Amino acid sequence: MSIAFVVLALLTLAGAMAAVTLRNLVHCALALAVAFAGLALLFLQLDAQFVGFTQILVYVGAVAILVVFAILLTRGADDGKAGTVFSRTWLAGLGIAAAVFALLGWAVLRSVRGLAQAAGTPAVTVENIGQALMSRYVLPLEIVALLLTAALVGAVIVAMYEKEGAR
Amino acid sequence: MTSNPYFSLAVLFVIALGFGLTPLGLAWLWRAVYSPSKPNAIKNAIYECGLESKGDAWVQFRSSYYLYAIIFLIFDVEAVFLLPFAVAFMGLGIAACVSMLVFVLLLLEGLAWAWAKGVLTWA
Amino acid sequence: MIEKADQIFVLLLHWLVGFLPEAWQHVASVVVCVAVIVAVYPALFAVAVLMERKGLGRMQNRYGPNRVGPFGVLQPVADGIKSLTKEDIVPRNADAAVHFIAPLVLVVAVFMGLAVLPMGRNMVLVEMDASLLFFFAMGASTELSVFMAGWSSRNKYSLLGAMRAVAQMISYEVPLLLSTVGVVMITGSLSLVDIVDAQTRYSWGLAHWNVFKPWGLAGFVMFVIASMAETNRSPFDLPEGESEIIAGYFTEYSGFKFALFFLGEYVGMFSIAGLGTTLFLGGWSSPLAALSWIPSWIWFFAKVELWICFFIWVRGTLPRLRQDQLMNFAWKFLLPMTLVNLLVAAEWRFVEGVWLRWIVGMAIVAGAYVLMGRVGMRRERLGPRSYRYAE
Amino acid sequence: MSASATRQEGWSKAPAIVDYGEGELLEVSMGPHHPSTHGVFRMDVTLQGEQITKLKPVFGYLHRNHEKLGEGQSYLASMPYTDRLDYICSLTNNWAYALAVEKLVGQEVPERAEYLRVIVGELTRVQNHALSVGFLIQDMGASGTPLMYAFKEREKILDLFESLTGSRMMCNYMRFGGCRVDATPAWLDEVRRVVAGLPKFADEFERLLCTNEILMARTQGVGVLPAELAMSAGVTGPMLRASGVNYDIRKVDHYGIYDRFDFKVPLGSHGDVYDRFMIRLLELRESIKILEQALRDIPDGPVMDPKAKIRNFRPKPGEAYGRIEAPKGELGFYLISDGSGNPYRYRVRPPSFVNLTVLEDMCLGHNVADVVLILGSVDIVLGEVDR
Amino acid sequence: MKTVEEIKAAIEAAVPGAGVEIVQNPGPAAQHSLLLQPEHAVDVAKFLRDDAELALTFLSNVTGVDWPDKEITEKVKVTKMVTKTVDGVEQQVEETVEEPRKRVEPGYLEVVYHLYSMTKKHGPVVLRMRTKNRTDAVELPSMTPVWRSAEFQEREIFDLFGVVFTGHPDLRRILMWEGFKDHPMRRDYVEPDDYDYEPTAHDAVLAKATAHQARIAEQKGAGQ
Amino acid sequence: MTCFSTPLAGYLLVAALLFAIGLAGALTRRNAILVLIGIELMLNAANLNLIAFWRFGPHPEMLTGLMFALFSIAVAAAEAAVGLGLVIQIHRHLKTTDLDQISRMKG
Amino acid sequence: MLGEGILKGLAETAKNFAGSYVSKERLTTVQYPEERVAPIEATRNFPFLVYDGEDAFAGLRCVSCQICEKECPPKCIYIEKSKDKKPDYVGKPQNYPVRFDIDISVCMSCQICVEVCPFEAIKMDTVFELATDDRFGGLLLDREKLSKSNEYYHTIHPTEATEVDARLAEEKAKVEAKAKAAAEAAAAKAAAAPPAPPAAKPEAPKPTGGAE
Amino acid sequence: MAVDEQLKIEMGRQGVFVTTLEELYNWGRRSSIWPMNFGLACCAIEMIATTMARYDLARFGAEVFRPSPRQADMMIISGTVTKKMAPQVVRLYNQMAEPRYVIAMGACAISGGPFKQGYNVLKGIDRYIPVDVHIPGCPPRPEALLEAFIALQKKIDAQPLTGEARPRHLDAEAPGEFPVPEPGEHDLEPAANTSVWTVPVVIR
Repeated sequence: MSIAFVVLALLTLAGAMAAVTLRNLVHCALALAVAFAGLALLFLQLDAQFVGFTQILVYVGAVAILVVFAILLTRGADDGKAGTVFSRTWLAGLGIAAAVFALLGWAVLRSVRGLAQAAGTPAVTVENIGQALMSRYVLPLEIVALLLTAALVGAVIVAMYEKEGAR
Repeated sequence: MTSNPYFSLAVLFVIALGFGLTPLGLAWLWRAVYSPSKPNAIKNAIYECGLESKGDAWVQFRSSYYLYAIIFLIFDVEAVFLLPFAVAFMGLGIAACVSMLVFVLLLLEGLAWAWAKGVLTWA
Repeated sequence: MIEKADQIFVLLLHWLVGFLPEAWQHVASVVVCVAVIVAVYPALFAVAVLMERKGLGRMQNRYGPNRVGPFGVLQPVADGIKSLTKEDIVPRNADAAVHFIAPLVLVVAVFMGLAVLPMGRNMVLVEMDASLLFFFAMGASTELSVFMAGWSSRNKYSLLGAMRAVAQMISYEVPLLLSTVGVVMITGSLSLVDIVDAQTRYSWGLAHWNVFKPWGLAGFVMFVIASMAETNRSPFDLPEGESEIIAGYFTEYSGFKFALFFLGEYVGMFSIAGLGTTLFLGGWSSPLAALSWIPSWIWFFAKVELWICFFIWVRGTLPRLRQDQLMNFAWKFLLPMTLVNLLVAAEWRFVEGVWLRWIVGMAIVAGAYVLMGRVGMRRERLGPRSYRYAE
Repeated sequence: MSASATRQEGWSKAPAIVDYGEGELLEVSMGPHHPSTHGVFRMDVTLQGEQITKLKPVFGYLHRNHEKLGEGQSYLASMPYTDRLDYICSLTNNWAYALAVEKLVGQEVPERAEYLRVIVGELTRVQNHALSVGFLIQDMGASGTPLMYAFKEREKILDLFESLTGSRMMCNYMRFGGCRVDATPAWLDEVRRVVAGLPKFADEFERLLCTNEILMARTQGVGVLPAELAMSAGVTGPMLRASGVNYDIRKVDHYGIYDRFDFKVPLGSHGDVYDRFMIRLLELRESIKILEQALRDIPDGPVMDPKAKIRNFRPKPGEAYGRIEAPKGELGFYLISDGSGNPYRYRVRPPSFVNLTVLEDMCLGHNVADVVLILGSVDIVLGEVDR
Repeated sequence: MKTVEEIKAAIEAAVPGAGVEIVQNPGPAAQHSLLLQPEHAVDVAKFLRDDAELALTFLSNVTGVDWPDKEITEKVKVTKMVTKTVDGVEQQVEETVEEPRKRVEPGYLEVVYHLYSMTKKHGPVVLRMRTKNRTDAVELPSMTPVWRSAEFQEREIFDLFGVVFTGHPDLRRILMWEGFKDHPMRRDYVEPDDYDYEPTAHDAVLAKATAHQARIAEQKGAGQ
Repeated sequence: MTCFSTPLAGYLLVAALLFAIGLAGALTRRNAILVLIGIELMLNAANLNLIAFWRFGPHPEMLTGLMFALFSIAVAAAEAAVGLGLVIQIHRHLKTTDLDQISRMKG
Repeated sequence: MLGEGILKGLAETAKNFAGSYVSKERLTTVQYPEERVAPIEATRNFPFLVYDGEDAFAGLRCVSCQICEKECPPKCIYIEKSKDKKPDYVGKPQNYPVRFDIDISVCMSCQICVEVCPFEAIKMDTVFELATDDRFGGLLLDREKLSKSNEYYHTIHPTEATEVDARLAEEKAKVEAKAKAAAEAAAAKAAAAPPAPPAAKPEAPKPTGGAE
Repeated sequence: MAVDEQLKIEMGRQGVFVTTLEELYNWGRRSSIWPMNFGLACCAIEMIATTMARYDLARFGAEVFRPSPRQADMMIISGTVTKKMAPQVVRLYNQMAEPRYVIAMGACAISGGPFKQGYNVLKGIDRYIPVDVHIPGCPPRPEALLEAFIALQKKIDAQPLTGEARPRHLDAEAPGEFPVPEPGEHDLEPAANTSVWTVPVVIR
């Protein structure tokens, strides 16, 4: 295992860990951004340059901002000032998570031995992606457009404060 | 210079971080040696036009910020799909372009809807 | 000889690295390149700050700083020393860790953005397939730093400023990105090196810069506007609009942390000006074939400085917009216009005939501009007024 | 009684409290140290997002006890203090005070002195309007350029004041029954030269800003002051005229010799910030007209009533209220004399103080950025507001 | 423009029992004023504002005046029954003699309003109101509901003179800080003592400064 | 990296761990936003898997995993927008983002 | 057209920017410590005491009548009257100020002291470079610091000083004429009457010296 | 002074290293004094006039008026400090980062000036905070402010980095902030900060 991988994996995991455990919600969001960035770097390490940068652009640049705004909108920064930040069923949750991890880890270690080594660096350019997008994946693309529009409309409707009298 | 781009970026990251940290360290050193920091209750109080700050700044904000963030997010994602298309554009046929047009128009419809709905009216 | 002058830095680097053992050469060259970038841009920052202060002064019928050192050139140095030795105040209730990290995030992000800019022929630190996307990804992370700064200060003005800044930056990022898509469409690459190469062609002695095409011109104008907003320059400097919210998100920053914000903003300005230069103004290429003997890096930095000068000029003239107008401008004018611009780029490819595609392209752009401008002004019922007199 | 309860009585046309949406209220105090409150003014603002839901002006940070000091000293000694009321236009303050005292004792002013008063008064108006417009644009975020141009022009006028009265700002020029010193012909020539250059300045200013889209977008429809509210609230000066009420004390009272000059009163029709901005520029041009006429007609003669007393000035018991159209509005002095050398009651009716009454009404529902503009368009000077 | 007498007549016709008095102004300005009874003041004000002919829509100036208690020594003509011998007969005769007499004329706080008309362009009409005394009965009706421009000016008078305006929507201190106790524009106000450095003091200032220094010296002496 | 030494298992393990962390966060935290953060982490873990499988798969030039990850990012973004919008709406009505309290109020 | 006004404004600033390199009108800065604005004659800042001749004490015009002290609005003048007398410029014995302090940290430069002074003794100075970090020592000007010669007065306010000099000379001439007349009358009287008292008379005009 | 600077730079160019740390420090902070955007009364207009084209404070590198006290170096008390305002002024001063300088501009700021007998007027801001340079005048001319600014620069130049005579902000023992007076029922409490206000008794 390369050092870079270890470092990045640790960064990602630490960010993720912080994101779900910290007390202050804004700190959580910032830690989340760190985790996203770490993931993006992992993508880069996997030669998925475009996806990696997209990850940064969308997650660090947009989703993190969205989360932060949501936190400020719900005044969540004071969350858990008194008492625990964890729910009543935290033990059960932790147990489930541990079980899932055990299962996944077992599966991983069992199954992927054969694919341990990657093929040579694939020559994936943005142009390839574009061409693929506009040929094989054109239907998913349109569906994504629909989905995004629907998400926009839905999220706006859900989040919008209906002013009295206004339409 | 046919080096690994990520290595260069990593070096840049480290040096840029160092660029930020060095003067801060120097400033810290200066304070430690010559000009002692004297934090005090009033000095470190929150500035508010010379008065004592009342209430917390961390208050709940209004949702218009969030609405803009949603639209931004959607269009950010759109741009991500637009870029590969743009790169491949010169080699694509008219059909692909039309499908991209549909993609863009779908999103524009969302924008137009939001516009009509008054989401794009700030405050 | 001309070749040598053009490639002087590359040759210098090779010469310098040549002293080292083979195994180290690669690492050393990267380090040296990075070090040069990290050194040059702050120096440029000093120059730009001085230029700004003196230029504003001249616009306002006065000299500007001219007493610290000959012609005031040492003014930025003095400011730097002062900032370095200034007390560093962390507000009592502030989130100290985030307060500390925020300026660093900004500085690192803007420097990272510089990596992909070709600053001369063969002078680019990182050449990637998706370097444009990388640039925007880095630009997106500055938003987070601004938010961190404003939020961690726990000051009402800071938070207001940060919210304004983030809202503004996200709003203008979309037009900024989309205004470049036209270039990408025609060039067919996200690599900035390729984009510059595509522009270093000359016909009748004039360069094929993108700005000389209808889609390029429209994209250029919109890019300039969006870049002003993205870097919080006047008239879009609401986040630090001092007549309203003191100093915006860095109200509570003092000493060198404040200086870092300042520097980050300016380096961000350079990087975005460099990007604009690369995309629309032919990067390091000369406008006329006859002027190609001037080293490429001089062209690049000259264009960037010119860009900065324009920013200063605008700052010296215009009052500031209001938040809602700013948002309206981004979403209701700039964003549709950038999308129209994509149409123009598509038209450029599909319409045959040199003159026809010019005319059609310009017509689309101008038509959309006039239409949207008119509609916008009328909606807001804006316009000059006439006044009556009593007696 | 709550403020809203009184509003229902009908004198206030404050915008109905609209639903500003959700979001917690943020109480911010703007000022006393704030870059654009024009001094040590403070507004306790309640924000929702960035929208104003409540605004309470807080004064008194520059309360210098002007009236109390005035009651403790002779009539003459108050004259230099009036310079410091509205410290941008000291000469009109002098004039108002001199006018009130002249009313109190029934004193006449020689003709040349009246002309000189008009000249310096209108010069004061020019520089005040230039400055107030400059500050307004400064508040709007222009990095100093319009203000610099305004100050460039102001410096020329201040040089005139200095060579006439000896001081740039605190002129202390007028006396009861005339003016302190006479103007030399050279000075009048200099004034003519400066006045001839003023239209150029106004043109430059208009080119720089008046058709600027950003300025129009920022100011049109912002801070609307309806005429009825303006009248009820005693708003005076350019602000009142921007709301469309034709009331200029120069035309109403004909104090001094204003009936001799041919000038017009520009009126706005919307009553928003843009109107106030433009009315000031137009009034500036009208002032130039008055100046030209005054400089043409100024007669020779004494500048002081020979019967006027400087020392041991003791008016007979009585009272008088004298007012003028100061650049910011109606500036009045109310004096009660008990026959001694000091006024028994010395009251200043400052225009900016009264004009501020409607600040909250104009600001409600607007943005923080607009508040700054609206305040700028009221054109206050704290020395006058707090006295 | 009507004269004061005419206005008085008009008011009395419109507001029965208003009890308006004319206060003459002996000075050359001859701005005579109308003294209103506080009970009817608001009605009178509304009349003045709404009357088509007067249309005093513009309240320009509101002033407070403090008239402290005066100790007056005056010669009073007193009619007494004096026993006199007239024509040799002792008689009770009424006779007027002048006697010096001291009396304290109670002071009052006065509020003066200067009204103009913006539409008719005339004025000023001066109104006055007086409180009963300067200590406890200092209430006067507020004119703010009639003319908005009184809002801040009445607050100022409340702050500096201590007149309490009933019916004012927001009667708080305006110039001095909250928590300040005095009314500084009253003539018997005692200034705070901060006369530390008065190198050019004379008259009243000198007296205060000397007193201050003496007090400081005393405190120092006590401290040692 | 030309010299690729990290085995696929490493990535998959990291992804699994990330998924578990996300799941744990989603299940244990009281705040609704944090639950969404957890879900977001889980989605990202899946993305990492997709990319890793693409990279280590037999036909990287087919771009399947890559495209899938790209679309997954888009979907996740949409999910985040709607989810957070819901949280805001809930907060608007119930004045809390505490899931325990919300469930208590509901039933 | 949208953007027109903005372009107009930009043109205006560009004109000023370019103009600042060619036209003095567009570069109005006076670089203070080296360059100075041409002094304006009427300028006033703080009062000073005028003395005639060389000796600051002997020629001091102030007779400590204390009118300025009383009239000074902020009461920043402090005068102590002398017990003895010294002759003034016409030779009349007058009091002089033992102490004449002006607290320029209070002075409001209103010129009322100059206006009310019947002796042309106090005038306004134009010096403004008085910044000091010595709050108590630097800002209380005493008689020595305040006394400035008539020549100095002439350099700062030439027109006014000439007028004042003329007026003073006139007055002096009047006084001297009166004295002369009185002396002549006395001489005539003396000539008529037995010549007893002439010893005292010529002393009076002496100190001002031969200005005849 | 400018000539000296140029000479020094000239010498530096010729390889003569003359700038010691102390000089560098003093040169840096005196060449880059950013005033706080803080106007009180009449003098504020003259202060603004000083920054305008005719006088151009920017030549000294001091046109960067920072609205936030955190980033400002100098506070120009330009005008009357009333008792209502004094707590705010002191608080703002406290919130500035060291090193910080105060210029008391005009009579009112120094002593209360013509208004000093007023009940609400503070008789000089130096009752609460230490003032570096006083400019008499009512209001002082813009040139006077420039002159005071140069005087302040000279004062900074003379400050040693170490030793007894070092300025307050380099002294760990010296107070870092000054108590903010409270508005009381009749007056500010306390009426003066005796640690900075040592007044000679001048009463006659």
